[in-house]
Amino acid sequence: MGVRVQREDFDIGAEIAHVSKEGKDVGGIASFVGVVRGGEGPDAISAMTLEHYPGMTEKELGRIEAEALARWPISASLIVHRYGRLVPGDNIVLVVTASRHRRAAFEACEFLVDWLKTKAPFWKNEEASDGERWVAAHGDDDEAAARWNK
Amino acid sequence: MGVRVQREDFDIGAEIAHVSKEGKDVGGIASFVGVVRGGEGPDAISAMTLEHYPGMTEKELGRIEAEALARWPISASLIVHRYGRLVPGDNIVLVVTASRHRRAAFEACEFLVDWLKTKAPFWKNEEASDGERWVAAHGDDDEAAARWNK
Amino acid sequence: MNILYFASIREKIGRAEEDVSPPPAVTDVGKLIEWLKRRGPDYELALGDMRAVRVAVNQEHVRLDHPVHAGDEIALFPPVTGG
Amino acid sequence: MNILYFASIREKIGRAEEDVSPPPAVTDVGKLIEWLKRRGPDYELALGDMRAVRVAVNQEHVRLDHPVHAGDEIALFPPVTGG
Repeated sequence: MGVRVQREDFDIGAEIAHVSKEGKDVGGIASFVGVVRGGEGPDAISAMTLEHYPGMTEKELGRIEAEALARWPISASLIVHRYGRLVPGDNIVLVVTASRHRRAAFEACEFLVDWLKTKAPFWKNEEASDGERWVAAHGDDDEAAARWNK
Repeated sequence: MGVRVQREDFDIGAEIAHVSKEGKDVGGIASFVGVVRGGEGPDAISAMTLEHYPGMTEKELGRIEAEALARWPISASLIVHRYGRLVPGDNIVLVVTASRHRRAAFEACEFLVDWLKTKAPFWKNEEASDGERWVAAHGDDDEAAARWNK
Repeated sequence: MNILYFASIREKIGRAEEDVSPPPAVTDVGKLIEWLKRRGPDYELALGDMRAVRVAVNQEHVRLDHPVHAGDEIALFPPVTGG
Repeated sequence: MNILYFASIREKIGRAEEDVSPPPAVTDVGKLIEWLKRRGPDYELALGDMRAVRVAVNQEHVRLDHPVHAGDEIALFPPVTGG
């Protein structure tokens, strides 16, 4: 179990191995890495900066993780979220869930990722050829997170 | 895109990084690692040996991967499956799917893992305190794979 | 009380943090924001559209009727956009 | 034709692979298995319960009525148990 918010990149293999060893009776480890999309054309961004609220972010991520552990039989989990300036291809977030059963690992992982994308206290500033702008909260992601309330 | 069947362990972090770089316009990478469960009590196994049909296994895994790529917008993927004798805690299988959208990455990854657990031509021989035995095909996993035919 | 500003609100107000001592009539979050908006056009610009302002008191999300006290850590920020 | 045995079937027959030359009357998978079963009690034991035997011809899963020819690679194995 663990939550980290950091400027530095993370070592995906080392983090997954650690979660796998930490859990008891683990049969499968699901994980997700979110990366900065580059893309082409006028919408392409050259960089993004994630701002956060130190202290509150960790609390909220800890709550999300506790909720996942209450809903699925997860034996170990980890959330690592970066902040600061990131360029296309950079890792943003890592979520790892280990369980006896693969279904629980997948569902808890997807639940956490959906939640992080909508509820985690981060603000995104994107840099593109026409300048920089703060990204507005949008509806698609809220819909994805709402799935879990049904 | 790729399929490997090998005796050696795999480097999860390196494989995920490779898939992430290979894909175009990747926003998220889902992955799953299946490991040998240890457990305790009379059902606990001390080791398992996976036998396979060299040549046919690779073909079937390639077909599974092609099916996933046809069903979801996946920009890069990888399946690595081990064979031979494995002990509790050892990695068995790695599935990695990269996509522009996290939902596609998760669904394709889970689809592949369900399929691998039921349809891939592997036979499992388990060693326990009372000797060794060939595992019989069972119904739970077939049910999980059947979800995708609905 | 200590006020923290984040993201576009921080940029518009021109600072990340400040210590303020509002009068005793400022008893809840809504009244605090009204009081802040009277401090100048930057505040008015940053906090004018309340649909785009979220508030945390002592690192918990709260509504406008949540009480505020001396010593509280109060954060004002736009809706989060996730990671 | 080359016959491959896997897992419990391999163990019961006592070999992983063999080259066989069945008579011309052996035209499909079902007839090949019947012919193999007459080769000895190990074969009878391994292939007696056809519900537990799966067949691939040239690395494709097939049914019992699939034709077999000289030069084919024929694999007999129990239902797969996955990874």
